[in-house]
Amino acid sequence: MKIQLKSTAAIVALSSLVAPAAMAEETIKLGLSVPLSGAAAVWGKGAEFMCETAADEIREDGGISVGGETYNFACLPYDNKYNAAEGTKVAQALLNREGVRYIGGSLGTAPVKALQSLAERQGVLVFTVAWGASLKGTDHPMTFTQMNTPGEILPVLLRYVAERHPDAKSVAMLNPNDATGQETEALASKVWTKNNVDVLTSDFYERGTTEFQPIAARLASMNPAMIDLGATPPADAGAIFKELDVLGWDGVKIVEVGTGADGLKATGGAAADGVYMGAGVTFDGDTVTDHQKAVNTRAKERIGESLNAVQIGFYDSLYALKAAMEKADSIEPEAVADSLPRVTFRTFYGGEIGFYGTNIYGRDQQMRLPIIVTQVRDGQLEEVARLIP
Amino acid sequence: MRSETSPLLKVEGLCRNFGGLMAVDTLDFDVHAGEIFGLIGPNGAGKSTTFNVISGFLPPSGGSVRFRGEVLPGGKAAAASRAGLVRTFQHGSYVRSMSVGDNIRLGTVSGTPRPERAGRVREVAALLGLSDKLGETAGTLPHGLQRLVSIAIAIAAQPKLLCLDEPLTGLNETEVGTVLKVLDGYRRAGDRAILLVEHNMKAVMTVCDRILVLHHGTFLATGTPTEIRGNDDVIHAYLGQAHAK
Amino acid sequence: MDNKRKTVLHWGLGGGAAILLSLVLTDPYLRSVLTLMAISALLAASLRFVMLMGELNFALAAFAGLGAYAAGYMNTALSVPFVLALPLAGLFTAVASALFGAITLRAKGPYFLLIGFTFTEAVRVVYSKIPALGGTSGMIGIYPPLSLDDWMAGIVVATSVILLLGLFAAERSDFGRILLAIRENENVARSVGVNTYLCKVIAMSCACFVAGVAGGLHAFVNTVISPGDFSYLLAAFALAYVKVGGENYFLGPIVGAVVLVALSHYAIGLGGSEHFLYGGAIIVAVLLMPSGILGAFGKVGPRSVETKVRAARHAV
Amino acid sequence: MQHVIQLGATALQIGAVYILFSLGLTLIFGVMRIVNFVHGHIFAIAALVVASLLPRLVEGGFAAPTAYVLASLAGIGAALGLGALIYFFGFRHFQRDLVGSFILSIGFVLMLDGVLLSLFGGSVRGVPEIFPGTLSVAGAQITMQRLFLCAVAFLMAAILYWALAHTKLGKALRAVAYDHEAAMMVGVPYGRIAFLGFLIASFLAALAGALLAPVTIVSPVIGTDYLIKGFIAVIIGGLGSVPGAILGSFFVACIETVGGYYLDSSYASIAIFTLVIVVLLFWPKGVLGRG
Repeated sequence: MKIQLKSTAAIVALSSLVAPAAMAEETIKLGLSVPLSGAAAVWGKGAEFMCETAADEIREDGGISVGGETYNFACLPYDNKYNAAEGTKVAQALLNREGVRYIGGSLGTAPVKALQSLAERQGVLVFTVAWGASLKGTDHPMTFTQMNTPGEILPVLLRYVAERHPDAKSVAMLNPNDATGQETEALASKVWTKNNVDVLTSDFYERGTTEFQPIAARLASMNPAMIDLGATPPADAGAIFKELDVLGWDGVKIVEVGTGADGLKATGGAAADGVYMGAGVTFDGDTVTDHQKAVNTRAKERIGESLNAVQIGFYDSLYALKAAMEKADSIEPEAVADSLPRVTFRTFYGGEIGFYGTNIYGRDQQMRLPIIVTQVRDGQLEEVARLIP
Repeated sequence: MRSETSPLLKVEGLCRNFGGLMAVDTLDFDVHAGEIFGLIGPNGAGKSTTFNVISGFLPPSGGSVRFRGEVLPGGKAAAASRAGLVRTFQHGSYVRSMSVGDNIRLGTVSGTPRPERAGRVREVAALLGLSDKLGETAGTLPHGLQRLVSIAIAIAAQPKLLCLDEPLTGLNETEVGTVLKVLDGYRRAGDRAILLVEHNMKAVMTVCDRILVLHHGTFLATGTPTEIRGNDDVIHAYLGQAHAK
Repeated sequence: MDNKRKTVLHWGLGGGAAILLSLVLTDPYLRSVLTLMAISALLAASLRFVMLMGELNFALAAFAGLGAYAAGYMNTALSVPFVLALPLAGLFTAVASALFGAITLRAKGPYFLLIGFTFTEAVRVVYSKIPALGGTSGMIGIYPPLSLDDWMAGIVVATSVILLLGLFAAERSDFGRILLAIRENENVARSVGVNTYLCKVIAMSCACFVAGVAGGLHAFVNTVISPGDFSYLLAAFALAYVKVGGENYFLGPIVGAVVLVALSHYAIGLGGSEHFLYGGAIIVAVLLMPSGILGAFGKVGPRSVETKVRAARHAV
Repeated sequence: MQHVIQLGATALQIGAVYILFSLGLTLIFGVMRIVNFVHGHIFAIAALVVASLLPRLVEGGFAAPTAYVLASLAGIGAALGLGALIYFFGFRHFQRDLVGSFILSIGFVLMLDGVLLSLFGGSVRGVPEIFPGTLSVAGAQITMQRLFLCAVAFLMAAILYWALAHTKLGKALRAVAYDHEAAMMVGVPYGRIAFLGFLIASFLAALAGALLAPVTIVSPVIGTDYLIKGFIAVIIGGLGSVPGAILGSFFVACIETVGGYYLDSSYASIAIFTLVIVVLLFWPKGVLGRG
């Protein structure tokens, strides 16, 4: 016990030493709570990259001017390992050790819940891409969502698909057995029914699964006109479509919250053709700006794949914060949170947007991002419809 | 005199086979209070199997083991021990990493009330001459003392029938003398007995009251050491080999 | 007697100082680190308790999870107050682990270890399938009473000290001697009338009571729990605490927990490199300090011989 | 009927990989009495090397099958190198020490998690098709690639089975697994045999990785899924038993396939775990485990 005490004292002293030295006064630290290890590490790494990209751009543009002073952002990415316990550790480290007062972005429903409960007590402003509906609403006045969630995407996407394929009247659904999967499934089955499509089955599978043959066999045996893989990550979805292809199933393919074509093509090959996605971002075609292309090229070098909507959220949040801080002329989180719903800012997707969501969530906490319906055609992701809500 | 009291241990028609091999075949014998009963036989005669079945470490294939009038449930070592039948093992039955005192205390945990355990440990240690070794780690003691610790654990459990599996192996003559003296003293308490499996013929012949000879899992002969020494079958099967050496 | 008094003195000083530290620390971050150290030490001590009888309880993560979910469910759905929910969570876990042990302790060594590993992963899937437990996104709002908020670090540390004291007493008792005998020579224990199977189940159950309470504390401290919190890594880390601290010493898991938790808090700022650093620490500790930090610093005591004996046995 | 054939074919294909994987686990346990959690990472590194080299080789002008063989050789080589490193700097000192070797393997697992992630990145890699085409058996569809995978897996299992019974090394491995002290007494060089056993086991895992790379999702965390399934297979079959590993692998593959087809796949994984407990109730040492 004596030893414990000594070590504790030593560690306590040590941890205060090793904490990065206080930065220059004009820096605003943005904490990021993202997975940097494990299966979702690539999302976290991309998020870190996008946060840094936006911070660099803002610095080069002359920073944020509040009260005559110029401030700049610095990104502090911490690994939340996609679970609540690590999320708590990250929250403690960011809020209580680093003294962070803004969360530039956070990923993963469970760790974000852990972060949110601590952040709200301390009046810290939180941006998140997490989809849990319970994270939003009037109970959480300091939380803002930096990405489209199923609530925004599904009604648009599914109506579009139903209209394009009027003969397809049945769907089989599959989702990963996690928070996003469960949220997506609950909403999607409602929306399909509303569009007069019959839901034949709605299954879940464990994340980390690598053998999709049995799953594909089950889906194909229902003989559905459409297969909706909901929140299934692109790589898993590709593998499933490939197995379905082998089994001879041919119908309308949807990955509702599919975020990118790279993973889909990597595992699905030609079987990925025709897949509709609701959160995909394309970097080919005429509408893509040079800026988008350049950032995406650098991202590919850094993280190995094309940017997706999750990661782009970590770019947009910085411009939103900049706008709100300048409008409020303050760097106090409460004041910034107050002015956020009333500002517009330049999004990575192009154009000036603001916040909305009072109808659904009771307050304007959702970025008014365009909902882009994309489809894989001849191995390329193409934008087939864009709707700005 | 012996036939007047009922036997402490009565083994009737005991059988144990391993697959097709009959290790012990319809064995009968009894052990009475106050005696040291030797169980001998050449290697592979079935001594260990008999020992294991009696002490509940192996269930019997047939027959029964009656102890103090009650039939012991087969294959329940702890139950046999609590009934008063405690055994040791051939290859050191003590815990290497524990002190001698803690080792002996192990023997007291299931039968002695907690307040009396410490006293019992000291008593047994004194009996076996281990009093000044109580604090030492058993694994670091010389071999002879380790054997004594094994016996001490068993004695601490206050058995009515103490079953010793080759307790003298590897001991020098002085140590053998100590152990034999302890065994002799233990038997003298009257209501207790010792069942001894041992290779050291000289010791067996000195200390045992009666001896049973096993050969290929079956009964060969029984009697006092003098009777056994003069038994032609035994000399032929067993002692003959020993004498030839 | 002198030894006993010294032990009592050590516990009084050490435990008292730890509790005092938890009360005087005002920095919320350091307090959170201290509570995590205390909970981790509990888990590691629980793991080591089962190791006394020679088994690796890799189901530890599952039982910590059961404790956390039991405490969380009682608190959020049944409004059981904090002071009651905590011991009840421990009891629930103890009963569940006794059932689990009754089945699995018929197997030994690697079987017991691996079955614990798979059980952990299975239980996680089960949580995610129960909406009442919050599914995969986890259970939120597990708050201790507001009046206790400032005292939580003290409560966690005090509870840990009490439970550790309980484990210490059990280890030094005849029951502890039986467990050690079971590990090294189960036949000896059986030969003196000990029902070793029952003892194993009881030991497992006691250890898991501690793990269950630790899980409950985890739930109340974090206020949010998710199935991902209780993956096999939790048991792996607990094992690391035990091994790095020194498995032959009662203080081993505590020292290991303090050192490694501090290290992991430092490493958390390194992003994805945390695993690298953590794994490296374990490898170095295991290869260069086989009897842990305490062993390396040459702590002398009756147990130091054990290491030598064990090493000798493995060399054969 | 078509369902039954399709399910049977699927179970056979999945089982084939589990066999390769769990044979290695059971071999290492048999010879060294250690539980090797690094096995999954040895598997993963082979798959990762194949997945990252293959596209480059194909782009470099090699024909797909040639490129695949080259990439596989590199992958297996890398995995064997890793295996040898881990053996020499780690497990060599922890033979027959279940707890010590286990914690060491956890240390390696954590470290390799970090290493693989930083070497290969977290993103998923696509592997071009090597053997195009599908085979239709009574209405059931099997891709040529899977068929190839299956054939190699069974061939390797058969070779191992034969080699254990008939070659000098195989006999030595079995002798060591059965009673290492007795084996050493009759002159079996334990240290060398243990190392060879470890390498053979690593080779099997690496081969499984190389075979799976073209048909599955290759990411740095791919090993864990197989590790869990592999452990379940060897618990069911009995640690250290080669026929046990084969039996257990099929058992897991069948439940996964049938359960995934009739239930939903996350319930199938709960079913697998439940069945392990049931098996353990009746056979505490696995169905074919020894005492």
